[in-house]
Amino acid sequence: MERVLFIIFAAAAVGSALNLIAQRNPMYSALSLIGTLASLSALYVTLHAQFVAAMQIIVYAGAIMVLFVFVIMLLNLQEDQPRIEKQQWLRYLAVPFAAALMAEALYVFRNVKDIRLPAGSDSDRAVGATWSIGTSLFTDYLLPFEVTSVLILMAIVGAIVLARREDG
Amino acid sequence: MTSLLLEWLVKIAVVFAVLITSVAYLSYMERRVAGWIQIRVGPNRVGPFGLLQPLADGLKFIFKEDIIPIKANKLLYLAAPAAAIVPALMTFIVIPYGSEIVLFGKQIALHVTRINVGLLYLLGLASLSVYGIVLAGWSSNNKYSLMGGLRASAQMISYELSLGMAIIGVLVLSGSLDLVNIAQSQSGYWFGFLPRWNIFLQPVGFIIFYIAALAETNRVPFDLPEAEAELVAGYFTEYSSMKFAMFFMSEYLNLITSCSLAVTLYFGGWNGPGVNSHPWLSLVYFLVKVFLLIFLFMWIRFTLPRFRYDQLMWLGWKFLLPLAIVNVVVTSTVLLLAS
Amino acid sequence: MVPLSWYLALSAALFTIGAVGVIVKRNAIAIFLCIELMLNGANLALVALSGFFGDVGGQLFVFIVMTVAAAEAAVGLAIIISIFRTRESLNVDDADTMKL
Amino acid sequence: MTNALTIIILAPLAGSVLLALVGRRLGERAIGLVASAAILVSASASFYVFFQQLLPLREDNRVIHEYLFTWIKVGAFRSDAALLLDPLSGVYILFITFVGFLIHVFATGYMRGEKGYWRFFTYLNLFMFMMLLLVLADNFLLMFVGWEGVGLCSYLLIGFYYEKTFAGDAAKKAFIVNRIGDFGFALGLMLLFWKAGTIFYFTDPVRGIQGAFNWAMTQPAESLALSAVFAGGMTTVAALLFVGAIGKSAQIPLFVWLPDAMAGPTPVSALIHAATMVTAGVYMVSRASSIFIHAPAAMLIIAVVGAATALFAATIGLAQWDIKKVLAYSTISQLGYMFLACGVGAFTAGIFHVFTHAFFKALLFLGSGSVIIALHHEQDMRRMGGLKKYLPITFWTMVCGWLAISGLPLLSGFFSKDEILFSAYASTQFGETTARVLWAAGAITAFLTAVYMTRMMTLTFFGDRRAGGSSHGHAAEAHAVPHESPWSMTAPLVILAIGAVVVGYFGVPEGLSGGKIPNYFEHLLRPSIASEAHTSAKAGDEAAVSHSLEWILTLISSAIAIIGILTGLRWFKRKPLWEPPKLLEEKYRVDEAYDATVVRPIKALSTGLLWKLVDVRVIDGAVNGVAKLAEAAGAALRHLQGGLARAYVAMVVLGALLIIGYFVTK
Repeated sequence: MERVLFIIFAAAAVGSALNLIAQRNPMYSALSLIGTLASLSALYVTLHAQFVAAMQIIVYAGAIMVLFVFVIMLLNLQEDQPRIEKQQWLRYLAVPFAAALMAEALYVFRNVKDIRLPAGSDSDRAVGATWSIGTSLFTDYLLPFEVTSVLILMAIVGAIVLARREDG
Repeated sequence: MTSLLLEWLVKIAVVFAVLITSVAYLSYMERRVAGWIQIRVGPNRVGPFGLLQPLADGLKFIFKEDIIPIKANKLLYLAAPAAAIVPALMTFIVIPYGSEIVLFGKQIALHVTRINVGLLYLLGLASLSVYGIVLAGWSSNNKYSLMGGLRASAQMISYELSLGMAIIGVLVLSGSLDLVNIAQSQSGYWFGFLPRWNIFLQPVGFIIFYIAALAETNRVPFDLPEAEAELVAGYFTEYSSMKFAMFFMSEYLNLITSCSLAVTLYFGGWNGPGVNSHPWLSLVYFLVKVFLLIFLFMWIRFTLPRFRYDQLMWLGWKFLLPLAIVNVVVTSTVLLLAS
Repeated sequence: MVPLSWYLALSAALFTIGAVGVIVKRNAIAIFLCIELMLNGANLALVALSGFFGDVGGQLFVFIVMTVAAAEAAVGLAIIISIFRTRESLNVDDADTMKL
Repeated sequence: MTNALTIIILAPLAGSVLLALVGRRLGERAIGLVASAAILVSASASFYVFFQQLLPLREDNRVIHEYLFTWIKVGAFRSDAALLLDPLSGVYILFITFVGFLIHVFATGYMRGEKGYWRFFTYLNLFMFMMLLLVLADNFLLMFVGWEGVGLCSYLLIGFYYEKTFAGDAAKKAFIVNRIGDFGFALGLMLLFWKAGTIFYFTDPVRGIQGAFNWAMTQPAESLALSAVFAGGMTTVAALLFVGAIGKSAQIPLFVWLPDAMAGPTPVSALIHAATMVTAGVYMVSRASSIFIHAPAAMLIIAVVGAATALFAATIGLAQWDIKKVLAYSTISQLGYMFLACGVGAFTAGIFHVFTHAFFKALLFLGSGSVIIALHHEQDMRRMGGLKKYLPITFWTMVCGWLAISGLPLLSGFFSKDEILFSAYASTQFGETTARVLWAAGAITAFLTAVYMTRMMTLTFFGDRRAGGSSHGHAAEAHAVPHESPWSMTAPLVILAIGAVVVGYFGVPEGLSGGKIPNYFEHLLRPSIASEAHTSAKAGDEAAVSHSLEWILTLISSAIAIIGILTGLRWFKRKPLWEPPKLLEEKYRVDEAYDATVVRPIKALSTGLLWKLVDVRVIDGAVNGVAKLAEAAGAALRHLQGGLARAYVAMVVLGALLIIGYFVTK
């Protein structure tokens, strides 16, 4: 059962990802990425990480990707016109790179012991539920949390400064 | 296992049927309310009191010509209505519309399913619902549509924040993201007569939630994405026939979901006098409360004028969001001091 | 049961696809999307390990990654908009003023 | 007044800082007032703390500590900013602040109208701070701060007229020559720390510190052999410390800076180069007496150097025409005397001479300053003469100083000099012959001192005026008649003159009264000075013999002084412009010799080897080579930066591949 689910969503994720790089229109690419994100969210649920799964949808799909789509619409680009290709060689470099990267990753993973996924719990306090995330975030991981908030602040200021028109 | 699956399927079918019917009759209701408020008649020819009007409308939608603009991006043009209506339909499954009843000798909980992050599920789907509008606006290859889509996405992103922030107050009080838990936590009375509804603890939160919900559903006074005076019909200018109907339906579905959520979060859900002895009453209470809130929506629609775009942004970012944050801080502080 | 290595392999695949995309794509926004894809590949590994080991830390890192992604999207898209204003193009190969 | 010592130190510093910050905007009166007031506060505090706090203490425990803060603490090394007052430093702060105050007052008149008035008093106050810090420090490192500080202030003040080349040169010379001595001092400190493990003077259980002197007293005395100097023991420490003293106190061979230092304003010469700074070397040697008495070889060196310097400088002093130069060589000579005393173990006698010398030498310098001002910066004695009737106050006060330094009986110089000569004669530790030779050198010096001081007085005040052909003709005509200086200059002269006459009675040698009246000064200092009893000549059983011997020696030195004065008077009254031997006038050509043997070879080495070869070729070559390398590398590597972001990404991926690959295959 779980394997079936995994294969379905993994196929969806990989398919969307391949579509992402295959498409010339950025809007299709963005929508493909949303597909990948949704598939990953489903996979997170199978890993008993409900909260992260929900956040994946709310933050990634609901906010970040909307921003992307928004910008794509704002710039209203048409097809990615074929131009004079400046770095044709990169295209041929990418394939061996990808092969090597994949090979290395799989080589690393070959030793992974296939331990069992702990059984999920309906408890509100199970790992992956909201309570555990919140508790850890505001105790052990408080400093990263605060630093992240500062990062967000910097990003807000930076984005405003960058996107503001000179005359505005 | 099988019976559980069966129970699910039955519940889903029933809820789906009820929702679709409600949507049809909400359009009827809206027109009647409009007529009543504006001192005119409204639909009254088809069937008694015009009650068959929605049926006629539905048939008309089906038989209208389905136009696809030649310059449109066909795939997305077709996908957009689906992207709008699917999340709208999916949201309702976590909303508890009654307590447990006994039917055919079987305990049946009156909610389709129960997720311990139910509220997040709702918010996630709500945030996805923007894609239908955005894609519709973009794929139509029409300036009005594009403007409508842009406005819609900006507006929904902006008000989603206030919405989420307003809900946090309730979350802090009930200590759960499970909507069934939230509804149950509001049973009983204070001082023997005052229902333990969150509206009494979170009045500010409710007002913010309600305003944000208005904006999220793109209803007047927040209907700028489809402002007919400026943008013809906004993102669905180019849509016709059943695809138009799907946008129409998704809007009413969102309306129902928002009001149901408001009832669950702030008005005690299905709770009311006599629920424990007569569980059927819980369903009645829930429907009545939702109906009243929907009526309020309509009342507002035919009472207030539309906002200007900058006013809308001002209200969302500079008034509602800070107010919601203050609400969260105050609630948490009081709770901390009280405990 | 789904073995851990499946998740990790999927994670590696997504990451690799993202990396290829970053090299191959010319549209700045598409490159950004590919970077998000790489981040998600890493996120999957984090969540998988977190789930299998019952440690919530991995999921918290996912949060931080999401935050970084959000910040990056905000700043990156702002940069893209200002590049587009000056160059009328989103092709990263056109933004090459710093070359020899 | 529990922190009186801090006040003593900080008052001049505060004055200096105040003047440095706002002095530029103040008038001359205000500047003088601030500077003098700062020193007055310091002086009052000194007198208070000495008489009210130090003297009432029990004799064997006359020490006041003032701990401010721990300055440096690294491993076993520790140095505090802490002050220490005992009779030795007490005597020093008394005459430093007292004479210093008078000189400040004098300078307010002397410097009137000079450019950089505020700058002068800023430096002067700073100098006072440094000098007091040097004296009051409770460890060697803090003392070294003051030691370097007075060197710095000396540099600044000598070069006060920095627009004149010779002033700048003199300042640099003083600084560099002092650095040579300081180098030895620093080495001595390091060796001391290595040996003793501490640089504090005395053990203080309150702060948990060990004292170097307490350590020294537990060590056996080292041998008299010269080899002990290079053995790396206590003698080496003592010798290195003495190198520092040689530099600071202008002894052979590092005396050359002091005569040139007369380029500074005259109050500076009085304060720094007569009364205070140059006596720092004597202070240091006396302070470290516990170390020196265990290093007889070093003591012998001190005695010989002292005696040689005294005699050597006295002969040069005989042949100078510049009035300040005469006094400068006289100072060197007197410093030699002091070291002679220290060398033979009579530290108290040395300090006593420092004490009396501070008064009469300051007086003589200030008097010469008064003369110089009256003659509009004329320093050549060949153009003086007959000033007695124009400058009566200056003349009579200077007479006191002249007679005191010459050692006329019953004046201050007589007592202190007499005690030194007696100590030298009676010293036993180097053998009788050495003692006699040292004594003879001292006696001849005393005679010469009387002669050249008389010559200076005669040329300046007696006879006829020879000012007519002054080089600055216009000035001579406009101010044909020299006139007496204002009260701010004469009042200090009078006070110092009184001091020059009477301060000797603080330390009347015990022998002169037949042992009935104890030597008060020596008695006072005894706790501060390491038991000189077993090295000094005044061991108890010989007391009776010494007393009669002392009487004889006293008579001899009195006779020497009187004969010297009379000889001088007779000789120079008749032939005031007697041409001295060329060799003396040219100061034995020491500067020229140094120039030929030290300066020029170093210059040649520096230009020829270090500059043209090492610096230009090796160092610059290396620097330029590195730059060229970076440039070449940049030129090669810049092709990597095509400005195309995707190429960079490809490189990043390649790098990631390699790194992961490394860890995978490891």
